[in-house]
Amino acid sequence: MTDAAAGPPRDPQAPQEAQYPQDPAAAQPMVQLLDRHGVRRTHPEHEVDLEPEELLALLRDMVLLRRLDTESEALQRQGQLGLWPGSRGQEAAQVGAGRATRRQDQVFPSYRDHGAVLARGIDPLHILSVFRGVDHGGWDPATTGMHPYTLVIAAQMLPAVGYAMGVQRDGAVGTGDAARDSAVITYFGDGATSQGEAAEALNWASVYQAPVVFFCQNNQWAISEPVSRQSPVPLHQRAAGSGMPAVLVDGNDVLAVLAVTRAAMDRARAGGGPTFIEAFTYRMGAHTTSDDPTRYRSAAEVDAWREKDPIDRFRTHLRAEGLLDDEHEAALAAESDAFAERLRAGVREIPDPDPVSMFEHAYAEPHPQVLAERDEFLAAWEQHDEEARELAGGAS
Amino acid sequence: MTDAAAGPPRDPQAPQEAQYPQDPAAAQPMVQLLDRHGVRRTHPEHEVDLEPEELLALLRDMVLLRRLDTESEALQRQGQLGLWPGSRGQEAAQVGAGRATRRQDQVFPSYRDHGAVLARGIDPLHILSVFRGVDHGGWDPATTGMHPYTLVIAAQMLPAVGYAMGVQRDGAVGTGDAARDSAVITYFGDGATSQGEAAEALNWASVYQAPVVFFCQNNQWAISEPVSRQSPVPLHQRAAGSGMPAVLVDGNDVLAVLAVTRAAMDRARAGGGPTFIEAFTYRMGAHTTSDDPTRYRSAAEVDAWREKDPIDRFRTHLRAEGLLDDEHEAALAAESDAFAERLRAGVREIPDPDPVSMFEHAYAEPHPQVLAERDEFLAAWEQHDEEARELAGGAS
Amino acid sequence: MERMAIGKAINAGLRAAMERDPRVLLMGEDIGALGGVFRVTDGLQKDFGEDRVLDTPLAEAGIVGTAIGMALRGYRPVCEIQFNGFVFPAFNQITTQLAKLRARSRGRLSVPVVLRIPSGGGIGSVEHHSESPEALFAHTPGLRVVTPSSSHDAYWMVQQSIASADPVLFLEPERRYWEKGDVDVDLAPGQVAPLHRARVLREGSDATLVAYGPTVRLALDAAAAAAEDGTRLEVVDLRSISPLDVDTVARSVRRTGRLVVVQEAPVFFGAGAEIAARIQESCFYSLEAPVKRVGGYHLPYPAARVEEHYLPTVDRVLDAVEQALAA
Amino acid sequence: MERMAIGKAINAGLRAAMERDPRVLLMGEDIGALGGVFRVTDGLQKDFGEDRVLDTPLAEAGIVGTAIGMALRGYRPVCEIQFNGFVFPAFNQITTQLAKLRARSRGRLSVPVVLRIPSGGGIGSVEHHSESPEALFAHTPGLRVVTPSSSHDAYWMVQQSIASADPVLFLEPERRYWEKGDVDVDLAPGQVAPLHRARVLREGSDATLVAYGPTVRLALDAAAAAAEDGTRLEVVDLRSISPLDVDTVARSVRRTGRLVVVQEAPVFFGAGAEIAARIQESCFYSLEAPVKRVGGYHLPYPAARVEEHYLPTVDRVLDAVEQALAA
Ligand SMILES: Cc1ncc(C[n+]2csc(CCOP(=O)(O)OP(=O)(O)O)c2C)c(N)n1
Ligand SMILES: Cc1ncc(C[n+]2csc(CCOP(=O)(O)OP(=O)(O)O)c2C)c(N)n1
Ligand SMILES: [Mg+2]
Ligand SMILES: [Mg+2]
Repeated sequence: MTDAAAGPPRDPQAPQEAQYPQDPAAAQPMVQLLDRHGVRRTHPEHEVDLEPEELLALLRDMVLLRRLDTESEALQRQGQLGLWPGSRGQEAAQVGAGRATRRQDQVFPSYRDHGAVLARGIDPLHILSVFRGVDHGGWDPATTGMHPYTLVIAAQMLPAVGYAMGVQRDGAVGTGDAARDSAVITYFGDGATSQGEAAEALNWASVYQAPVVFFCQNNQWAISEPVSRQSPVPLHQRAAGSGMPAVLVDGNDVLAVLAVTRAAMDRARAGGGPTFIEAFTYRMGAHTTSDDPTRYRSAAEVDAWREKDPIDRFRTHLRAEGLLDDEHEAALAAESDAFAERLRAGVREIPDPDPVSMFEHAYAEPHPQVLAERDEFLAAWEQHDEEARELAGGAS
Repeated sequence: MTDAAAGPPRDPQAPQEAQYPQDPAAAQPMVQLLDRHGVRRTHPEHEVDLEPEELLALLRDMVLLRRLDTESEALQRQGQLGLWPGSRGQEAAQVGAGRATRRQDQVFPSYRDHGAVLARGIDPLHILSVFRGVDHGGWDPATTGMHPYTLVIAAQMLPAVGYAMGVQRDGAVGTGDAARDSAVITYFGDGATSQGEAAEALNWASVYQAPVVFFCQNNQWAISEPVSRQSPVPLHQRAAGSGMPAVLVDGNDVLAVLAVTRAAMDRARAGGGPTFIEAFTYRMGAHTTSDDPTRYRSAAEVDAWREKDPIDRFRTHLRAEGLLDDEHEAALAAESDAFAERLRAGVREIPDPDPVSMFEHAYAEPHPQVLAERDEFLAAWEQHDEEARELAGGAS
Repeated sequence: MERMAIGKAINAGLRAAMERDPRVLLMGEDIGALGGVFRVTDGLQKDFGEDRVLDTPLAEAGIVGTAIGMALRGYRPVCEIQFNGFVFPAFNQITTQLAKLRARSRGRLSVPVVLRIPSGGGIGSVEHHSESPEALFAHTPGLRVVTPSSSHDAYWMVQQSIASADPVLFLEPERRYWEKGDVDVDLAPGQVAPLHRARVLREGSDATLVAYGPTVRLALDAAAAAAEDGTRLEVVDLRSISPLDVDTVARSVRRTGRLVVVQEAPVFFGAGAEIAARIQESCFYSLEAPVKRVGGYHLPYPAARVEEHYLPTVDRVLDAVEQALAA
Repeated sequence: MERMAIGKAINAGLRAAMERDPRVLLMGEDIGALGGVFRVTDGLQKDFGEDRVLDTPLAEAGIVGTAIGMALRGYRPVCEIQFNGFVFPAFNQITTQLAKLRARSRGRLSVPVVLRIPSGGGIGSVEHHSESPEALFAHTPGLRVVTPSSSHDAYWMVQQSIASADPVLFLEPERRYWEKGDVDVDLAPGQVAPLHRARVLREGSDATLVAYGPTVRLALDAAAAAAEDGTRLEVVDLRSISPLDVDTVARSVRRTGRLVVVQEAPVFFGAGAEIAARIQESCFYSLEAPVKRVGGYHLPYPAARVEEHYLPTVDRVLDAVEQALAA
């Protein structure tokens, strides 16, 4: 054990030194509870104390999340999905933050935050239905506390702040009642921090002291652009522009992410206002299945990050602590296989939407032009359907 | 003389302490070269050394700028102008910054920066023509190095950055040739710092190290909203979000503003990149002639700031230094009267625009729909003109 | 029956909605102590407090974006955009979020946000204060767009907009804020005309004038002038731009055979185009002359000293009527 | 004559413009090493350097706003907006600055910026990738809006857009990027068709189909199908939305007496409305049937698995033609 009072132990090869070369002095030290070799460190401010089952649950979440990624990529190749934005490499960030929310909290994700979705207990087939092109929304936001994915970069952030202002007005912060006090968390990427709306969101949250946590997954890339193209300084410094406290956390360390996010959510629920979290991580796969990362980044870079794989790190830790054994691994592998099987079978069974359903939800109340268009559509569809049937009949 | 090494002399009643109560520790000390009693202080970093004529020219600029304000308000009351956004109280900020530009520099103002316009040698009647409703643009931007006023809050900032990126590409920075090295300065208010575009502009400038100076006049109010509504922290901290150096300067101290802005422009011209300047000042008048500030701020507040009047302060200083005497004051008063007389006479002579001219500049190249509309307009106009003349003829 | 100016009527309508429903709240720049630049929210912060009447930071994307979030939490935010030319920073939130959240979530999310925008010109203002952006919103599926032309409609339509489960763009005819009219404040909900129903304000048999918002008064003036020459014009106030009450317009055109649409926005790609396209289709055999459009030119709104030449006038409306009658 | 896909033709056009004029530069997200998500800028950063092909921060207002500044300094920036649904964060810069700077300065400022936007749907994509925002830009005075439908036009029109002193929205038909066609790269400037001239692609006497961008191919397919039944359809490719070459369309309609406009954007307040309004006016006595419009519905663009039902199809075009012929 190192001396906590002396500050966090610094691994000389810790990624922050390697990754913020532009202005290392400006970067705050990165919170780590597991060093890159999986050795548990303590931290003077950020700690978690988990039961063995809780630790194993984190591993399970990460393993299933990775499996979701692997299966979905395969499903995309088979034409079952139109597109897949992978989360490989970001499992610790997404699972750690996901596990920091409570039932009554509200989550505003981006489009790659599958771990955040799973953490809300949502059936992953809802995610697949979005990327299969069946649906823009997926799960039910009302019952899950999970807003739909937002594809317009940074556009979910201001609504998240507004939602948090609503929470404030409902008196659901600072009551001390753990089942009532609520917070909002919004996920976004490194690229998103360049959008004006992101800056507005940080500022509003700060002005109104809204109970919202800004969870930035700095995965080093916005499609083909490195984070240095977005900002000359570490991203957690964005928060300084509106005086918001910010934390830099090792995004490949699930314990550190959980600790930091929990603390920020607790602070928000208690009425302490917003926090910015930069989770320093890496997108190990392509941006999406449409992307070709070999055009813009080196295999060496990817290899270097593979060394920091968040699942391997955590697994090593659990093994070293004697919490994980072969039997447990086997059970987890079986669970993962069953999970994958469900995905593969389930995705094929997602029914195609009824075309006429597109007319149903544009407006809550009738819009005569839409109604007229629906009638036209139906008439034409029936007619051409009939023609098609006749044609088919004639041919048979 | 105080000891420069000990840092800038601190007046215990200096405005920054009174005005950033939310987080005084976060505010950097405000650069001052004249204390509020007009006593010259030195500053370890920011200095100017001006000839007596240069000092007197600054006074003259400020006096004429204030006169422009007084006359324009009167002209608006008389119906000669549609609207007037006054600059009273901000003379030191605008004149100090205005005098820091060189011929080859480019200025992107907001809509209240009359001092910046005068500093470019532009006839103030051009400003009046905008607020008379004759013209949206006023002066010739090509020959004056002065972009038109921008009324959409913060919208001039990104174009200013782009212009500076053009300057970079022209190789007009860092050559060491004083007649060639160029920079851009953009003016905006405290309210403008809340706009997403403002944040984008700061970030872009920082990413590309563009030669641009962001000159924020924090006049404490955005119409009826105090600066605390825009930001929980001092505005110069906005720059921290993109790692840009920032300076807080007493905006009612013309020497300090000149020193700080000159240094920033020099740095930009030399290739040192962008700077954010917060000029801490006060809008002594209404937002515009349409505004009623008694609805939202106290007379006591205005009175307190009147004590800090930038012109009085500078005048006291010049008197104390023996640079200003009654004779010079009389000459200045006469110049100011003549200036006012020119404004009054000139504004009435600004010709109303030829209505058909509105069709001339929407497009550089012909647009058939616009041409057709112009023809229709002309035909109808001639017809109705004729009718009106006949009517008038019949009646006479 | 109470007599009040249009601006006051909106104020009274907001007050009534806020009294009725504690979830209604107002957001915008300078809407608190100042009461808004047009004083439309005058006195409301004093009476309902800063938690329900929010002076916001100067950021329109922020206003609309956070209003969406509040609506998702169950509130009914009414946002004031200070002037028509300043809605554009919020365009991304309006088009990609506000307009789509219901469809995107298959009806599971409601975003009952009202955006109040002073609209149109004619007040001798500086740039960006005189525009008529309705077509941009009408072309955006998921939004509703309405505009009152009288105090009575202003009072009721703002309340109906707030009550709507869909997002509504509520365009306020800037140069009519001070025009007074009678408001029947005592109507029962069922007695108020439906929000999206057009209204025939004046009957006539020779031609139909369709107008909305600030041009309704102009159309009525033109009809009065034409009457002096014996031409009887029917005047229809659209009241709603999306949806469009085409039936009411078509019924009128079937009787008059002639149609002139009057708007302040540029004619090119404006509301008149949609109306003309629909009427030439639904009234093909009744139309005795092509549908005419009178409106702004395809130019950025000009400086105040020429705006009278840019905006439609009684003369221009009557010229179009004359052409329609001559065809 | 060279054979290339539309995307490649744009790439070649950009290259030609950059070689000709050192002031031409490209800005956008992922346009450098990646060559853009559609590879339209492939290889250009390698050949022209990072100073002329800028990978920008992820901020569309930033892209357009700084492009304006560069244009003011004498450069000719060509911006890529990655997808149609992502142009909205830049809307304020486009409408209040880009479109107006010339008018505002009485012609003293020029902002020759080109915004390239992949437009339209049909590629099975996720949300916000399939929209057709042309009407919003066409209604904004000060902008020009064009869209090529063939490789030849793509190659030349992008160069003409860059050469224009006015800002041009250059909409690229997303689902046609890979369609190949012949490009006559050796034309002298005077031989290239004017940027804003519509073109009759197929002659016919029974009815006119007007289309632009991605629907041109559809109109041609519909005309081919109709020909099998003996119906001769004329097909006009608009090429330019603002300005509109109404004369070419009117000339055709005067001969055929019937008009169907085909677009991907929602019909309500779309380009078809403006065309219908103008044609019913200029061809009132030649029209034998009302102008028909076929296009997207007034709904947020739906999920990929239903988009084929949202987009106009040959069947829907032929239905409209049939109705026009029956009238
Ligand atoms: C407003 C907007 N502009 C452009 C895009 C296209 N786009 C999709 S993802 C992406 C990169 C996002 O990078 P980042 O924010 O770092 O998130 P990550 O993909 O790394 O999770 C871009 C440019 C978009 N979706 N929205
Ligand atoms: C985008 C936009 N929103 C709203 C307005 C209306 N408006 C004009 S001035 C102003 C306040 C500006 O405050 P600040 O930036 O501090 O500048 P100051 O007027 O104090 O010089 C507002 C809200 C505007 N012009 N542009
Ligand atoms: Mg990223
Ligand atoms: Mg201010």
